[in-house]
Amino acid sequence: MNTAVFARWVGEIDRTVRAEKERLTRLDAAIGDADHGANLERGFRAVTQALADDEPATPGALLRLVGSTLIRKVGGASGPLYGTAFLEAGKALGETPQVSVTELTRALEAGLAGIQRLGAAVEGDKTMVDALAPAIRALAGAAREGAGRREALDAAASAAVAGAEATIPMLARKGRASYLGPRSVGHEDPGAASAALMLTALCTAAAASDEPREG
Amino acid sequence: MNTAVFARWVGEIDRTVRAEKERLTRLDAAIGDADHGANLERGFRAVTQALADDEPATPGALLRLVGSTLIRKVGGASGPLYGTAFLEAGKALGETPQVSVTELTRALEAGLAGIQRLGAAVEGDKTMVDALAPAIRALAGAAREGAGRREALDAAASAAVAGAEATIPMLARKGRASYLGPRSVGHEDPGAASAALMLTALCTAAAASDEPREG
Amino acid sequence: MKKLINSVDSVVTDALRGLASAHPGLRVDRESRVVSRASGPRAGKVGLVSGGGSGHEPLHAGFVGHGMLDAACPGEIFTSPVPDQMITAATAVNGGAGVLYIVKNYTGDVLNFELAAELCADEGIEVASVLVDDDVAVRDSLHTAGRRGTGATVFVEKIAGAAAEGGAALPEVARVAEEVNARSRSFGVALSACTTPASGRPTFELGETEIELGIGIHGEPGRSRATMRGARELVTAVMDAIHEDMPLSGDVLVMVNGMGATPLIELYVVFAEVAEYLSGKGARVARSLVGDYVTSLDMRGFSVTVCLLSEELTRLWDAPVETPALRWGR
Amino acid sequence: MKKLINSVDSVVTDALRGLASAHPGLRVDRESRVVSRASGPRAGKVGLVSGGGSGHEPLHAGFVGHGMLDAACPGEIFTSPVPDQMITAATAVNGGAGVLYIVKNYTGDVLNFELAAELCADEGIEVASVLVDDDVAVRDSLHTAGRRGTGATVFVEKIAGAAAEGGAALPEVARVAEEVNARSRSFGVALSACTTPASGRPTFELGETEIELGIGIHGEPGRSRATMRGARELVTAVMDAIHEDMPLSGDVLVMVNGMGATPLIELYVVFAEVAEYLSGKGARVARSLVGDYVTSLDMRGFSVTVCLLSEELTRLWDAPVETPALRWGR
Ligand SMILES: Nc1ncnc2c1ncn2[C@@H]1O[C@H](COP(=O)(O)OP(=O)(O)O)[C@@H](O)[C@H]1O
Ligand SMILES: Nc1ncnc2c1ncn2[C@@H]1O[C@H](COP(=O)(O)OP(=O)(O)O)[C@@H](O)[C@H]1O
Ligand SMILES: [Mg+2]
Ligand SMILES: [Mg+2]
Ligand SMILES: [Mg+2]
Ligand SMILES: [Mg+2]
Repeated sequence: MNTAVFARWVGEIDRTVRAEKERLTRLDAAIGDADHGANLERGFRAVTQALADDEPATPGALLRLVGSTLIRKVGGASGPLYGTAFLEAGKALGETPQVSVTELTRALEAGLAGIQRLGAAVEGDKTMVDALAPAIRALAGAAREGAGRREALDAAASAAVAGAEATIPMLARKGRASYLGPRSVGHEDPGAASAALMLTALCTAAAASDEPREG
Repeated sequence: MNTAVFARWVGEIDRTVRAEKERLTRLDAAIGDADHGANLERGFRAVTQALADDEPATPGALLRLVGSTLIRKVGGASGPLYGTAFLEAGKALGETPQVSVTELTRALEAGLAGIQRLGAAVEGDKTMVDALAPAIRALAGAAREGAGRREALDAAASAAVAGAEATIPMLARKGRASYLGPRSVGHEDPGAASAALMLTALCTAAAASDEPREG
Repeated sequence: MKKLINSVDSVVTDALRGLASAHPGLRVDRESRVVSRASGPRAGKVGLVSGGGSGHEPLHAGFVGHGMLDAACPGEIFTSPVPDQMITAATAVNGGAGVLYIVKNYTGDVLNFELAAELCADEGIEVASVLVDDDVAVRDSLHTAGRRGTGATVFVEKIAGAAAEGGAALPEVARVAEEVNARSRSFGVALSACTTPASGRPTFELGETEIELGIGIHGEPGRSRATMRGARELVTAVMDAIHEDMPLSGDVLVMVNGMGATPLIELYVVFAEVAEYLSGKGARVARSLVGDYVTSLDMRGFSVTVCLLSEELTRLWDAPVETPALRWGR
Repeated sequence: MKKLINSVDSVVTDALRGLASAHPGLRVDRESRVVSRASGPRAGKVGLVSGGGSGHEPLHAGFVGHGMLDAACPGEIFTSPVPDQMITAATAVNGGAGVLYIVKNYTGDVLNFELAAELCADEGIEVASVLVDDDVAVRDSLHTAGRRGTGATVFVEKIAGAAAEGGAALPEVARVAEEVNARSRSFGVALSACTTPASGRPTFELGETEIELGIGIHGEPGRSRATMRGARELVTAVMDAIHEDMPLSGDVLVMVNGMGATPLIELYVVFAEVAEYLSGKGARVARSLVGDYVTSLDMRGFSVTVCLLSEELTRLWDAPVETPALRWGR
């Protein structure tokens, strides 16, 4: 996947985050403070602006710009967490112009590691980690079994969506939702939901890039 | 009418004010500040207490005690106004032990004069005056035509009730309702309503005293 | 109706208990319902007394202290206090230089303070009274109750208080108080009505986009109903009403006052627009207050009060004040 | 949703405009969203910086000034600020004696301040951080986000501010701040939820007789739902939760804090009961605050914060302070 695919990915995240803003905010209102939708919308608006201002040459540079922009513009818990994730992923990619599924997997693993270093959340704590971790495992697994990029990304996205839904019965141990104790049970974690959106966006972007270009 | 009848009257006002508290408050909420019911309830609770503490010997003394108690306990516009009215009426009665309809009329006229001296309201300003003035005229008229006490008081009460209802279309020129300007139209004035209650209470008290005592 | 109270009848006395334990600088007489300075009267100083219905906190008890009021008489909620309170207060604060009653122009307040003033005179206490009537929402006329006293009360109490603290004689303190009132105008807006404990329901109902323009401080409906709009537009309507009545120019003292349930962040948004409006008129915000000073229980909304400053008034405004709700210089 | 705003996106910047025109003592940088003292940094004085989501006014910008904060970083509503703001603030207030970050314990605030502190270190600014986590409604554990920082933030900012103003070095100021936090506990109650401009609807719905016990300051639901009761009973529940966690005795500093839409008269009723509860435990209200200090937009309700005073803390509490929201001694 080249820089254009990653640019498409970010554009797709920007689009879906705006489309799903209400839902993310509603999820956050139930067990948080009702700003997750607004936070991500603000963040990816800034990201889109940043990508327009200087077009990064490589996928790695692009993801690093996404990360630093999110850290600078979002705030809250998700800002530093998603920001660090994109930053670390970008660092992992270095300056390679073309990213294989295996490289992508390693990059996302680095991103997840960054999130866990900062937030100390493990799977089952009812956070974005519960969507990201299974997604990355699925991606790695599919790659190992020699699946094509398309199936690998589909597997990752489905795993992320399933992981997000799996947060519903969980009792939150990290983030604001943890203040609710038992009352956090029965609600989907907003960050897990947005993480699922991002991986779905990656599929969409990659698929779109597969389509034969006109001319 | 002897002191007992006036004591009965005050007791009857206390009862009806408590019974009608909600309505008076609702009327005051519409064009005032929603406290007229509470004000009068507080006032006549104190009056009942005062009458229990020292039993005044004459109708005049009783009304003066009612007046001073209302002034001391009610506050708001209605406190000084009703208080002064009872005070002036009591003064007009002097120390006579028995009060004729004519004497009562003069006393009430003195009371109304006190209200108008203090509040400078004239008929048509949408105040208690619009219930009291026609009531006293009716009382005087009935007396002049030699009507019995019973009919005279009935006439006064009906005139007061009619006078209160007549405030509905009026535009308020005195009291809080005047702040509403045209928006005060279409609502009954709470003070006019409470004044009508008081004159109705007078009828009831007098009627009760007419009934043949057992034994 | 959910309220943090023990019972409808005990709200005022319970609040006075809290006031007493929160503010050692105040003497709170719950029996006669008078709040005065713990330090007592100062010989030769004019005593300042105000009062009115409760539900407008911090007005008036929150303004008792050095440089402002000597005593406040809290009535029942939205009900003016009774003459007994005012007489007790006057007696308690009289330092021999006489007492000034600061009265908001409402029939009830006026009548009760009048009766009190008469009785004080009988008892040989020299009393002067000043009426505050700054609310431009009310069309004034000889035949009506006149304009309501609202936000300007804070300005009058602070500035007259400074004059009295400075040793001015009763006529002079009264003159200053009247001048502040004469140079001040207010206008209020409600986003929602308030609920008195006694009635238990809102004094009026507003739809999702309805507001009341020209409200007073007793939950009464305003001059007219309008549809909600952005802060800037709303402020323009409010300030136009004030400017129309008293052309705005020069150095002004401005208060953007919350009605009791308005978030402070919104009051600052309003203040920003008020400041821009004023500079548009060539006036300058020389002094200001932003917050809840003259409230109406749990009403949502705000009022703006503007006072055209003079050098004298600015100096008196800046003088030290030490009360629960207003404090600087000491 | 009726709010006094121009647009959902401009609330914070519009409010900052208002803050700037209302308080000449503040320098308001709307570009980088930093509010600092107009007087600038003082050489050799430790700089105090705090910040957090907006919607809690007067926290934090209302506490910038002599004897308290040097700068505040307002984030979006209920969203912690970003590292850039915190770095700009630290740079602006650094008088060469280092900077203390006062951080309310929320994942977002903690992470952003951490990132900022790292970057400050890279730039050679000595930064220490203190976490405020006083809310006993949250059951603490190693595996959770820990307790929320709420009312005690005001105590920490005031007392650490006095220490810094007095010339204490960074480690000493941090020590005092940590001690205040260690000696303080809070518990909050909501009668109604708040509505963020972004979401436009209340963060939760309460019935006519329902309340939330143990709420935080971001409109999140509390520890449990309960039925409304009288002020005394309610206060007993609140104070029991605090007393259970930190036995109350000796001289205490108490704050009865309104959540943003609670009438002051009700807060005084609550304070009366809090004072009685404390004396029942043999504790004494030595110092107190009653009013809106750490709010949650238009939430109706209150929180109580108690700090066990020492002679040192009392002296620092009494030291002069001059900020928009807290002022005495000058
Ligand atoms: N310690 C943590 N580790 C990983 N993710 C976290 C952590 N704390 C919070 N999150 C994620 O952040 C999301 C909330 O983000 P957001 O609402 O934007 O920030 P805030 O909670 O500061 O308002 C949560 O739903 C959760 O998925
Ligand atoms: N100037 C006046 N003259 C006569 N009656 C008046 C005057 N002002 C007010 N009132 C009467 O007082 C009533 C209101 O009484 P109340 O609600 O107890 O006092 P307040 O208006 O101070 O709350 C009005 O309905 C009106 O009838
Ligand atoms: Mg959130
Ligand atoms: Mg009334
Ligand atoms: Mg009244
Ligand atoms: Mg947030």
